[in-house]
Amino acid sequence: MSSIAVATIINDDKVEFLCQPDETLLDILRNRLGLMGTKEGCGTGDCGACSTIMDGRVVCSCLVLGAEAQGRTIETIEGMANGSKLHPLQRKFIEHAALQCGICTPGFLMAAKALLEVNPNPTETQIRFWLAGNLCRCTGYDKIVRAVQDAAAEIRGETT
Amino acid sequence: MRYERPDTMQAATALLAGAEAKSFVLAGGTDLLVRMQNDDFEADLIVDIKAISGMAKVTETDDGFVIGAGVPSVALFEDTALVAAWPGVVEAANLIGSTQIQGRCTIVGNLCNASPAADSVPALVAAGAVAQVAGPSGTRDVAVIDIPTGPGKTSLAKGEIIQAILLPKPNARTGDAYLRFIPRTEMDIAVVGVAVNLTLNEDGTVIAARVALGAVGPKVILVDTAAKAVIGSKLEDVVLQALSESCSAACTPINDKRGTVAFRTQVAGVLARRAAQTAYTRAGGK
Amino acid sequence: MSFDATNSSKSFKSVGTRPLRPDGVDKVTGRARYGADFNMPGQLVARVLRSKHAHAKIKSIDTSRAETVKGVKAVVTAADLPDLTDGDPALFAVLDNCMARNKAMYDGHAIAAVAAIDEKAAKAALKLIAVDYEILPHVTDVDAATLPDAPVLNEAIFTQGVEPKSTRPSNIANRTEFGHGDVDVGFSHADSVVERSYKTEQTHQGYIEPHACVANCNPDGTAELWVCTQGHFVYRQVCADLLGIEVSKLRVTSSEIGGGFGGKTHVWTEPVALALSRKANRPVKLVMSRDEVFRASGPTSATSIDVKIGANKDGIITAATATLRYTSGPYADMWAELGAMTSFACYDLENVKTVGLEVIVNRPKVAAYRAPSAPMAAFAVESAIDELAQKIGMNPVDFRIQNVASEGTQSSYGPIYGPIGIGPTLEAAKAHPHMSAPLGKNQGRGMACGFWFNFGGQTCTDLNISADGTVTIAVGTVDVGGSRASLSLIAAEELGLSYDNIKAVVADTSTLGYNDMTDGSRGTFSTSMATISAARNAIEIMRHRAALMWDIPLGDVYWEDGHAHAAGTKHGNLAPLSVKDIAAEAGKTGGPIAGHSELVADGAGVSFATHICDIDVDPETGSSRVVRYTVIQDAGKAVHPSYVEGQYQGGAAQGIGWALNEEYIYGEDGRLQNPGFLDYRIPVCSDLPMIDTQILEIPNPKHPYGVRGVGETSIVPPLAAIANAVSNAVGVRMTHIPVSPPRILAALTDAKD
Amino acid sequence: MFDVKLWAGLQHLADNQKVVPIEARTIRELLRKMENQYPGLAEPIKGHVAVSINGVIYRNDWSQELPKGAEIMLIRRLAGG
Repeated sequence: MSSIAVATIINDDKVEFLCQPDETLLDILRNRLGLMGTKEGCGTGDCGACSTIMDGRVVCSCLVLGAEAQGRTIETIEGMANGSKLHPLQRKFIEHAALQCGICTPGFLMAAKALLEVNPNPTETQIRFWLAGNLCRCTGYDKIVRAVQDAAAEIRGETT
Repeated sequence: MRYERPDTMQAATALLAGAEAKSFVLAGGTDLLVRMQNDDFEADLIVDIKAISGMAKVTETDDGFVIGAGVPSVALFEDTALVAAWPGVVEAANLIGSTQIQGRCTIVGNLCNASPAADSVPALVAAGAVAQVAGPSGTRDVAVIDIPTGPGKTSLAKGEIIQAILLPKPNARTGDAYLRFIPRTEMDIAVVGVAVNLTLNEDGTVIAARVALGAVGPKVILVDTAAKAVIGSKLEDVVLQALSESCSAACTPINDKRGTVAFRTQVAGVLARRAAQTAYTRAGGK
Repeated sequence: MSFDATNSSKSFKSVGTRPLRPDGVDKVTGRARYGADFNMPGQLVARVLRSKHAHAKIKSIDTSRAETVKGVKAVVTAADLPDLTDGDPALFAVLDNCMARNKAMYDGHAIAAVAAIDEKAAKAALKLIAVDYEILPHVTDVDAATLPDAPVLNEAIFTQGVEPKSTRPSNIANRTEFGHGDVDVGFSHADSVVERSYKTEQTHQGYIEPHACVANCNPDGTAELWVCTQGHFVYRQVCADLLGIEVSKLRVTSSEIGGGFGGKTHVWTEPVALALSRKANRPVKLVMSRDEVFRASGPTSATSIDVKIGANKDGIITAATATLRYTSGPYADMWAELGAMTSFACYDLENVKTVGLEVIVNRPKVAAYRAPSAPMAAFAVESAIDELAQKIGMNPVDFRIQNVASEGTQSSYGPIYGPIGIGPTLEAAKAHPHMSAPLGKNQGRGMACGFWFNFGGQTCTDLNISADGTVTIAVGTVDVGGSRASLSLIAAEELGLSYDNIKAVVADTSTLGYNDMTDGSRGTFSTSMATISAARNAIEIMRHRAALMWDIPLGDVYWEDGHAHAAGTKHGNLAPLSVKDIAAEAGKTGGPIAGHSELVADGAGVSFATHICDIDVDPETGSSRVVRYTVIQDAGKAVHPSYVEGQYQGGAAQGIGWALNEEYIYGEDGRLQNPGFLDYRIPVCSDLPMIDTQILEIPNPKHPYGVRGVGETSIVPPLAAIANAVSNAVGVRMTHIPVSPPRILAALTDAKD
Repeated sequence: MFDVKLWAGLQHLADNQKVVPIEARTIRELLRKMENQYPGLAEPIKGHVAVSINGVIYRNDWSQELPKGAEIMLIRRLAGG
């Protein structure tokens, strides 16, 4: 197996890496680029812990080959805050106690960010179905849904 | 293992035709990468077709819609003309997996994976969709129903790639719908799937019908008896009952971790009735 | 040991507020480091070879070809983990489960392991390990395993606890019995009796983070282990015992933990990683795949339970019995016993008898899962209670209130209760608007009660006051759901400081004394006690320091609101000294100021909850949806109410998943059919409604702030609450969990025929 | 003098007694005397026993004093999640 050279943009930075043809984007992020905020819960696209945003769409990075990242734009949890300023979703997740163990949190934040970019005012049902690919075993989802609703309201300028 | 990303369909089919051992086409990757996680997976070649021009586009033509093999399901939903024409096909495609999967998975991949439970396949079959197959010696059109031949198996020859799905322009007063049963509200594989496509005349009588079932046999089933049961009717209760019974009768399911024979058979009939009512309404029936 | 833990009711300034958790920013920015997020220089990658047979004798293992693969640095089998367990059967079971010695006992049982420079080499080596198996007959079903013609899985197991002593090996490892009174007499006084058999399927804790560790054995005999665990001190003890390492030479650091729910109270692969590291003389990282997590780590028991309850026409239960069969996997354990203890704990019964039978099967070794064994027993008992209430024409909440246990009741497992909270949760349920809300067509309402023990146990806290007056607390209980926030609140409360001045960390095993695990709902309960004790010790020192700074007698210094005060007016109205003032002078008054506490937080008490749930059932497909759910539970005192609510909601959600869709499905071949999140169906976001919570605060007399453990009880009632709701919606009694759509539809079809 | 109740799993190690009368001031003394009287109990007492005093369960604190007239019971040390 020969390595493949890949040039991509990750969190606004130009990133180049070499990868094997069977390495996933998740493997690359975690093992080659040190971006370990993206988590592996299953490796088969069933838990959403590895959610990242690729060209504006949220995807499971375990189901993307590293080689496919060529020429793409990728956002991970490490790029979500603007310097020391947390994204409203990040802040609301903490405020609403929307995380317990926190392993699913980066994936939820990526997915929720993608949601609010296409739908700034989602209903509870829309939030629940959009996030159905992100498993959380601690919270029962209640506080996660509330945090997303509250962050959406703040981004729309409706609350503090 | 090699990863190739050819620019042309000729190059892609040539790569596949020339491969010495196992080779795979990569579009959305949502099935292929899952298989790659398996310790027993071995492949010599993966051909990523997304760099080939036209793969990522839905094109509306005089005859209908051409859906490229690289179009993710979510993009179908974003195409308003397609949603208006074939809402059942789009809703079926949008039931595949999570939001994350939606951003990657394709209906061509869903078809080629040849799972009996594929969500989009019954809807495509009910809609009369055609697969445009490219091969080393040119292209050919194949009815979608003739692509899968059994669980995990297709009629595609070595070197062949489905480059697009062709959906016709629906006739006037046509409506389609797809319903599936899953234990949860999301993230499951269909235990039963039913697609219904109806065309009505001006007084609301069904003049054409196609009813297709998924996950109740080794491949998708087109149920002629169900179509016959509804043609000439306005979906009166007794007709719906007949539709329901003919669908249940057409099932040849298995017991497995996802459902029992009895459950699948019974629920196929229930969903057929419900899908038919939705399709009828969408076709303008009252 | 002199710490006085008696509750002294007071008004709180910090406790009961909802500040931001200290690990929040790390966790929303991806910086928090979990089990798989740690690497060491020169680290190898480990993979485990697992049995694909449910039951097989291992005739031989040939690793020679695997060892020749380029990049492979070590291959281990059971031979590399010699038996040092010294006749301790529980420890031997852990060892044999880590690496099969003579027989593979279930699909997924570890047979060998490889450490290599990369995953590719490790995988290639696994394929070259040749295992010669002799396939043996297997049994996975709890009832089938107890039949006379079942294959005997362990010739050395004879049923314990029976008279006369059993003379033939059996898959029933032990029989236990609890109760009091005379049930035969009790049933003779009953006007109505419900007698039914129930079944529940095996479920998994389903934490999203797979087990992961990095092990490093040095040639000088020291070793380190970085691991996601609920109890790093316990892991240290077990690993040291199994590998023959001196306990103090093994340093275990607990990573952030991505969920445990009991499944990370038990070692699975960590001793293997250490053995590989010892053999390869390199650090080794071992991360389980999701498939391995399901096949080879901690599920709960599958059960089969017979219940009989009788009541007179006044609604008094006259007698109750239950026989509970619980699978424990391939080794004897105590899961049925726990079920037998908890089954009738909510009720005041004159005549009660429960029998637990522990059943050996070819399934993975059972581990604790949140209130282990209680949910299944509660399902059976609370279903029968509901049916009996209907039979005698009482509403289910009144019938339960009529028979509820209270202070002075002799519990069904023996002891007499002190003050307990089951009655108040039932009264709250009765008064809750949910109970009287109208139901729609095809909807049903169910309720159920649940009981679980609270643990205390060995606990330490080190509290250090920095020169600027801020405080660090180092605790030894792993934070699984926000306990660093709760414990910071506790320290702030006791010291009279603001929450922001406290920083809590989880210490590793070399920097703090031994702590029991975060299990048995003990994390916040126990460590808050140690933290209060440590803070009081620090306050004592600060009083001394203030006396020195003022040069007045110690007896004239008292502590209030975070300040040392000089008593009375005789010292010339000295301005109170803050923690900051005292800390700033610490170097001149005797050195750094700290408070320590090493204690046993015993006397934790017991915990109760009542749940109400509404379910919508599609009678044509058997599909069901939870449309409303309410949890009512006693917290003693909610330290950080958001995270108490989180425990209630999370436990309810796990119970709902268990009740509706989660189950281990075994094929005829004894292999697990659904080792993944696709077909092991835990609830997804769109499956659930908001989960309402009501926190009752009935102070625990044995905790200074009245705190009770809250972590586990919330998973106990949902199985029964859901089953009762579905039964009420469809008019057919559901007796098999999960009440999945095929089961509901089949029950409806049978009822019609 | 306390009438110490044994859980069923222990009774066969104590001549099938359900209740054993013992004079003791603390849990430690209680357990020591029970071991002396029934050596078969030594093994479970080492690792599997907890003591309930008036319904409050002690798993570790063997220095706990036994209040006059208290209800004492030996129960199984439990596992939790």
